[in-house]
This record gives sequence, C-alpha cells and structure tokens, in this order.
Amino acid sequence: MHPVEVTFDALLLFSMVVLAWQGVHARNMFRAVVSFMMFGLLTAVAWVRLEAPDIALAEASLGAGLTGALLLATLGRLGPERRGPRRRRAMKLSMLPWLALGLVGTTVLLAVTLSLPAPGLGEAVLAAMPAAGVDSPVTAVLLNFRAWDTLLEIGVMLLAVIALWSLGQDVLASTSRLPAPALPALVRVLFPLFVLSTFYLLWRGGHGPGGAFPAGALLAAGLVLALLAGARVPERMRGAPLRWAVGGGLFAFLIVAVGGMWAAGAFFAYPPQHASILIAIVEIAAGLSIGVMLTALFLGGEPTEVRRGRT
Amino acid sequence: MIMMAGTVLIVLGLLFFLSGTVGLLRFPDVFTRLHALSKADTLALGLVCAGLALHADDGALQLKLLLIWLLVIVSGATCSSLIARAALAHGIRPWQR
Amino acid sequence: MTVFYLAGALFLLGNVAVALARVLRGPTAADRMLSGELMGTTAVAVLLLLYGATGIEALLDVALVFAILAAMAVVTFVRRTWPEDPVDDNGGETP
Amino acid sequence: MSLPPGTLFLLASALLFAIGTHGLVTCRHLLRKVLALNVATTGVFLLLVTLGRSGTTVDPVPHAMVLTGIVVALSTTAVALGLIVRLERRRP
Repeated sequence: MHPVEVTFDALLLFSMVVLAWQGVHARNMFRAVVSFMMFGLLTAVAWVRLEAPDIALAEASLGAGLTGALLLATLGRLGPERRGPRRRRAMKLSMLPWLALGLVGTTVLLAVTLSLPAPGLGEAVLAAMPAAGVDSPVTAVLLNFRAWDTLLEIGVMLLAVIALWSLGQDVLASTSRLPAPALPALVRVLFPLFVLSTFYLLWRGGHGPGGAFPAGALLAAGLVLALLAGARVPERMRGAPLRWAVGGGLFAFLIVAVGGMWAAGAFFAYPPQHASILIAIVEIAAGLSIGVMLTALFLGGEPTEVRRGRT
Repeated sequence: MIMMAGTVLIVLGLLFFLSGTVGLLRFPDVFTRLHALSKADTLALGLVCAGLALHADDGALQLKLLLIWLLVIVSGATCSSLIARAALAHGIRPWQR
Repeated sequence: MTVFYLAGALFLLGNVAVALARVLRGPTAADRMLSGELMGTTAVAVLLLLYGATGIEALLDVALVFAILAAMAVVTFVRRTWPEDPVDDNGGETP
Repeated sequence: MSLPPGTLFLLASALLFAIGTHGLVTCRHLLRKVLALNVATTGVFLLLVTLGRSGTTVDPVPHAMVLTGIVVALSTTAVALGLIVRLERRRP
C-alpha cells in the first residue's frame, strides 16, 4: 500500500468516526441528522476503498439517500427535543468502561484476523459461477446460490410496509406553504432520468454491481421527489392496485421458487439453461416492487382511499 | 499533450473546490455562502470531469462523465434556489455591510 | 498517475474535513444543509478520482447515483423539515 | 508500513460499534437511538467485509450479506421512525 492510500484511509475513517459521534451526540437534532447523512456518504467511499462497489452503490442509494430523506422528513414532524438537565461529568465517566470494552474488542478482532486461515467461500463461488446464469459473483450469490435470503429480505421489507400501513394513513403527505417554482421543473427533468437509470442498474445487475435493490431505490427516489413536488398518488392506483404493486416482487419471487421446485425438484433450483432469463424476471419484478415499497416506507402510511362515499 | 491538459484541468478543479470551501467558511451569511459554494463547486466538478474525460479514451465513459456533470448542474442550481428561498421565507435577511 | 489521482482524492477529503466546521457552527439549518450539499458534490469528485486510480468502472455508476440523489435530501429538507417548524438552531439568525 | 492491510478498517469498525452501542444505551431521545443503532450496524458491516477480504480471492458472500443487511436496516429504521412519530403525537 502506498503511503498516500494509507493517509487517505486514515483520514476517511477518522472523519467517519467523528461524524458518527456527532450523529449520535450533537446538541442540535438537525445537526445530528446532517452529520449522519454525511457519515453515510463517507461510508459509501469506504466501501469503494474496500473494493466493494456493489455495497457502495447500495449504501449511496439506500443508506445515504433514502435513509437521510426519511430522517429529514421525520425530523420535520417531531417537536423540538425536550432535554433534561445535562450531566456532562457523569457522561464522561460512563464512557470509560465502553472505551475499555472497545479496546479489548479491537484487540481480539485484530488477533482473530491475523490468525485465521481465512479461506472464505470465494473459491467455492467462483467454481460454481458457470452454472449461475449471471456474470457478477455478488448477484449470483444474491439471486441464485442464496436466493432464499433475498426472498426473506423482500419479505422483511414487505412486513415493514405492512407494519407502517397498519399504524394509520399517510401522515407524511402534508404539503408546505413555501412556493417553489423550480421544483416541478426539476422533477420533470429528473424523473425520466430516474426511470432510465433504474433500468440501467437492473441491466447492469447481471454483469457487475447493480441489481434490484439500488435500482428500486432510484425508482423510489424518483417517486418520492414527485410526491414532494406536489404530485398525489392517483386515485385509481390506491387500494388494490397499490397493494399488488407492493406485494408483486415477493409474489414473482415465490412463483419462480415454487416453479423451480416443480421443474428441478428443489426450492429455488433454477434449471441451468433457463437460469439467466428466470433471474432477469425475478430481478425486474423485485426491482419495481422494491421501488414502490420504499416509497411506501417514505410515506409512512397507506395513501387514503377516497371511495368512502360511493360504496 | 492531451494527458497533460487533463491533469492541468483536474488540478484547476481541485483549486476551485478549495475556493468553494473557503467561501463556505469565511462568508458572512447563508446567501453569500450559497453564492460561493454552488458556483465554485459546479465548475470544479466540471473541470474534474473534463480532465478525466481527456484521460479516458472510451466514448461511453466520456458520455457518462458528461451526464454526471449535467446532473450536478441541474440539481445543484435548483437546490441552491430552494435553500435560498427557504432561508428567505424563514426571515433570514441578506447580509449588508 | 495512480498516485496523482489518489493525492487529488486525499486533497478533496481534507477539504471536506475542514468544511465540517460549518456543520458544527451552523448557525442556521440552511448552513448545515449547504455543507451537506458540498459534501455530496465532493463525494462525486472523490469517486471520479478513485475511478481514475483504480479503473473500476462501477465507480462511475456510484458517482451517477450520488449525483442523482443529491437533489432528494435538499428537496426533502425544504419541503418537510424546515417549512412547518423552524428546527431549534439554538439562537441562530432565525428570529 | 508494517500494519496489516485491514487494520485501520477493523479499528474504525470497532470504534463505530462502540459509539453506536454507547449511544443506544445512553441517549434519551428515540431518534438518537435510531441513529446510534444505524452507526453500530455500519460498524458490523465494515467488520464483515474487511474480514471477507483477508482470503486470496475477494469473497462475495459477505458482500451479499451486507447488501441484505443494508436493506433490512433501512426497513427497520423506517418502521422505527413511523413509531416514533406516532409516539410523539400521543404524548402531550
């Protein structure tokens, strides 16, 4: 490693630690949230340094982008923080055992890394790649070798949406009084780009970093921007169509999985000759559905059905 | 020669980033800081993109670099306007000597 | 050449670390958001330079995503965080 | 440089985890707790990927795990934030 690289890593990680501390303990809540968002940006750069561009992509879109927007939106709905009297001295003292614990943990980790034989699963994955139906090892693990995890992951997200929707109706959908003439223009320019890059990332997923989750996040970002610029969820979309869109990804995934059971004898066993087309279908369905789910998470409640008078 | 030009552009871009930061730290109020930061940063990123495009010899890559720069121009300009409007609406008065 | 790119990225990182002072000092929420915007643009530039250093093409996609998503934070801030309720700002310039 | 390559990242991941868990325990405000939890999660992710790099080939399995983890973290954060908003409404 070149000294410049080492310096870069050291500065990057140091800034991350400082920002993380700020993000948890800053006196002002808004400052904490902005620090946390910057922390997310730097984390994405750290993933790049660790040669994990796929994680960097997910972190940039989900970790830094959507989480940040979600936090900002929540902050606008909370009152000012009520604060008890602060006990600075006591807090500093309470840090000591934690510091000690951290030091011990670090030492153990270092010892473990240096002594482990560390074969990992890299070789095994590379050996199985020809039958995977995609060129990217990470996508192969996500959608073929360990597709089960990804299925459950989409299930977790669906559960989150259901939990939020069962809390009530979309509380975040209030509009502000501030005039912003530039905003609709921005959305008109950006929205096609969002959709375009969603499909670009879906297509990239087969060969390299990309795939359903970053693509879904971009789609969600586009939809959220449109909603923030004053667009409403169209009335005929509310209710059943929206629920189908939210559940569609998991549904398609399950159909493919059960189809594999019927055709090849095991849950999620893709027949090798159809693997790439099946993965493409799953990926597109999951990507679109993830986009809708993330938007639903941002809204924080089910868009109200306005059919009340008509039934 | 072209490599040289690219390197010079990148260095220039880095200097503009520095000037944007100086503006952010030294200027007296939100509006002046916004003014310094948005212009300097957009230009700086443009210079870095141009420099890298000169170093790359692949059309698709150059196109992507151009796209990144255009995106930053559009969103940077709009966001600056939005922040300035919000600040004004909150009763922050522009700084006067 | 690789070292040149890395040194450039290091320079930008140092630049941002200095600019963090604005997040700490405020005084208004707009100032803090502004430094966030600087951070976003700089992160794009850092990624581009790291692409130059490593040649991993996917970094350009990451930079593209950053550039696209930079707008979302600011728009959320303007539409949701700031309009309803001036977020504390312990005695800043907000009247 | 005599340090083994991943040392800095391991150190940072330990620090982040410590900051996160400490904040999770000591902070009163629920939003801060959510932020602290996310910081701790990032520490764990960094650890996973750094350890995955120590072999001869880059191991894609930790990458896939972290990708899954990021999505799960986002989902839980969203639900937690929704609950916090509801709680705040309830309180006088």
